[in-house]
Amino acid sequence: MDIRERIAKRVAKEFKDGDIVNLGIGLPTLVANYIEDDIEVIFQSENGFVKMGPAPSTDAVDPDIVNAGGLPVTVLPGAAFFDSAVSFGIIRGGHVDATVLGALQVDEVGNLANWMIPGKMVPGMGGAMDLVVGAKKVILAMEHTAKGRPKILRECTLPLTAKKEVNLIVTEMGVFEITPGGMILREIAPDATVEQIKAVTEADFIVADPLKMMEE
Amino acid sequence: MDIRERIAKRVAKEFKDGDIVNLGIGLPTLVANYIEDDIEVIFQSENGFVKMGPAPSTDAVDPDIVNAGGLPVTVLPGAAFFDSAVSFGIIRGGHVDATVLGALQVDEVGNLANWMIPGKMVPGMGGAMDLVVGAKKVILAMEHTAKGRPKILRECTLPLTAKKEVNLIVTEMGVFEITPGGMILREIAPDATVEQIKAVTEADFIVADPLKMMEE
Amino acid sequence: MKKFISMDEAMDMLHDGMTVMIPGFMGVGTPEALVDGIVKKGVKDLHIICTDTARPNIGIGKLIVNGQVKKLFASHIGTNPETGRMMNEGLVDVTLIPQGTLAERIRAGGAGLGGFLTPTGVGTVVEEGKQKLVVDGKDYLLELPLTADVALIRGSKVDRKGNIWYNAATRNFNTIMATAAKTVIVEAIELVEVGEIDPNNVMTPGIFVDYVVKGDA
Amino acid sequence: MKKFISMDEAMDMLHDGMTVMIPGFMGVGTPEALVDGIVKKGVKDLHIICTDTARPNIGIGKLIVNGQVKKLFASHIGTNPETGRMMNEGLVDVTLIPQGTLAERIRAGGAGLGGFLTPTGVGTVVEEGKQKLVVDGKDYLLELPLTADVALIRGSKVDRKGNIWYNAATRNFNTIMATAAKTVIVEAIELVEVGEIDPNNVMTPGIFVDYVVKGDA
Repeated sequence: MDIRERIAKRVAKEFKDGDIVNLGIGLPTLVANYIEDDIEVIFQSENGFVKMGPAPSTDAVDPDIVNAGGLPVTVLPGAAFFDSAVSFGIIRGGHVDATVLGALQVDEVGNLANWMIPGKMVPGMGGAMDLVVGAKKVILAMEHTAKGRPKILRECTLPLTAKKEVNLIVTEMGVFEITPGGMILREIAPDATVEQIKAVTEADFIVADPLKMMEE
Repeated sequence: MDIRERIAKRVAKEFKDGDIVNLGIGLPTLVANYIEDDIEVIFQSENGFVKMGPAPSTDAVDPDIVNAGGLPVTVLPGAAFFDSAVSFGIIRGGHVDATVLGALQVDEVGNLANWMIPGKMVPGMGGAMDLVVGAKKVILAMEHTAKGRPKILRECTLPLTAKKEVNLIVTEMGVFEITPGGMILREIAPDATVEQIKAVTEADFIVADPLKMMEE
Repeated sequence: MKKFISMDEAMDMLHDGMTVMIPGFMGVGTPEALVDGIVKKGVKDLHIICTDTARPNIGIGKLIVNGQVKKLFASHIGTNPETGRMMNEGLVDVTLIPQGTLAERIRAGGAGLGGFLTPTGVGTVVEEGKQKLVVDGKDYLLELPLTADVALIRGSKVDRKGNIWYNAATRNFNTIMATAAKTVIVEAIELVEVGEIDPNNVMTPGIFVDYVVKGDA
Repeated sequence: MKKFISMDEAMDMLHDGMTVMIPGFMGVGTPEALVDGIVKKGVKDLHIICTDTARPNIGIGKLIVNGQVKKLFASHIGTNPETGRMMNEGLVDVTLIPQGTLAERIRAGGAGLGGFLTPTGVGTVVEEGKQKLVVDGKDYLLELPLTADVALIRGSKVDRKGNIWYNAATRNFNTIMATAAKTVIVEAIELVEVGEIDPNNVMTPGIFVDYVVKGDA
């Protein structure tokens, strides 16, 4: 299993039956492929619907239905469409159980930076700031480092998406929970050691005891 | 023609083709009966629709469609239903061209009191405060006095519905316009004199020159 | 996943002292069977958020007459003389709120807003105790969000996932109240299969609905 | 009363320097024929309010590439590299706004609100220059309403009274933008007779719409 699949598969275990989940573009999108068969997770697309389904076959594309990345998707039975004011009312109003996003940087108190690199990349925050503030649980699905450099920092240096909103970080090396008492390494990947993780993590973290093996 | 019909008929002349109008309960409701045939006036009912039509025959009552007074009405072709948030967005957002309301008291700067008499009658403001603040034009359709006592005052003594929002007052004796320069008697009923109006009007007003005859 | 429950099970969720939102304009759009259930159960000291108290024998009026309401937040009580009488006798604590402000406060509660600025009520008793802000030279009142423990909703058509479609003027406060309470119970006038309501025309997405009770058609 | 007009007549209402709202999410729900009309007419210095600038050859992206936009209010520009390039070269003045805040600001503009309090953006660059209020111990930003001279809307079905029904994910910013501009022009993908859209399912009441143009199906 490659790194991205491992991360997506582990994130998928966070959900329970009936949860309403918003997946960011990129790696987070893969999470939908690993939901257990015995639960129903309702995916929200912030451009205006719930019960998003998989991508259609190329001959069944409906140009009126795209996901938040602009790609063709389908809707499942029981879906509902709405406008952007309602969609972000759902998001900001705490009706989304979890959002899964990528990160440029995250720090040990749960600050997140994932929308711009000054002077380099200014795509805009889109719906990310509302999602991170509004969702009940904020899960980061991200590779542990960027070109070998730590992304889990003592303090974010890039412009923030939101302050102290991140709850869980899932990387290919392990699972961290952000708590008021500090960041805790809860699970470790079978092919990683705590020392290896410390070497590529700038933030301080507590190692849970017992430290669970990250499920694959 | 009785007093109430005269008032309603005169108010009806204020509208032009395509106007969106909200009529209060009581006397204002009668205005709908006098709209000229060659214009279309769209009536909004603040409980959630536009293109309100007349009352149905008793055997055609739909319990799901009532006006803002709780009475059965119909809708005309091209109607649209919406919820109360949208309905008051329409009202407060300036999308209603005119509202026609009754008054307990009104004063020469356009303050209106029409929702409570402390210690006696506290029905609540319902949608009146939003309507008076939001509608582009606020027209009062009211009998000139209450049991012989003036209702058009120097200054309202009852709790206000809104400050300085009234534009036009239509009574059985005449038509007053509220302007930044003062209240102006624009039209006079065929059976009234300026002296008679002054005798039952506490507020100061300017008499327009020429003073038009109030249309019947 | 979406639970169809009996009236008794619905009533098990209501307790003395709860804050309950009930939609309806003069009874139109009010879930009458759920209101009757409350009357029968006899819970007391309720805080009720609604736009009006209808008439003594209709809708929310029945809860007033039955003495189950301690605090009332409404825009109009004039059509139910019992509400005024009980208010004057100190039996019900009434807060009057302009109808548009009431709708917007409920919407804000459901949409995660901390409040909003409205011109409605400026220069009237409504502004008492409220923060006043000036934007672009115009006065506004800061109005705060409203939420509830339970919202009792009335859907003309409801499917097994809790998606709701409202007929005609029954919609009024239903859509917004369904977003602003911890527990949302809908009384279905007509139960339909998933798909019978076009996903485009769903007015309250099922994600807002916790329980569905069959009402009387 | 409701006016069906030609594309040329619609374009006669657009002038240099105007503030124009254009809906659409990555082009989905954008009135492409009206956008093409603007490109053809060549009006300049537009202030555009939209959620994203799509791609260089799609939707609002075309106006960017054609150099017709002076100021841009958007939540995301990353899918159109031209927007970023022109921003960096000082050719377009870009204000980035969180998508939910953008939607709510437009809604506030159409609904007569003076502003609203949102938790989105607290502790980020978004709070720069904004009033911060504390309600119930929580920080909020005061965000102000947005309005426009013209809104260009895309309706999947539009009747002769201007009532609009939107299909699927095309709705996005259409409904709210239709409430927030002095002049509202809708591009009808399909023109239908009055009554074909059930009054219950009308998503933008015709009272908001000034003009209707036939678009391409």
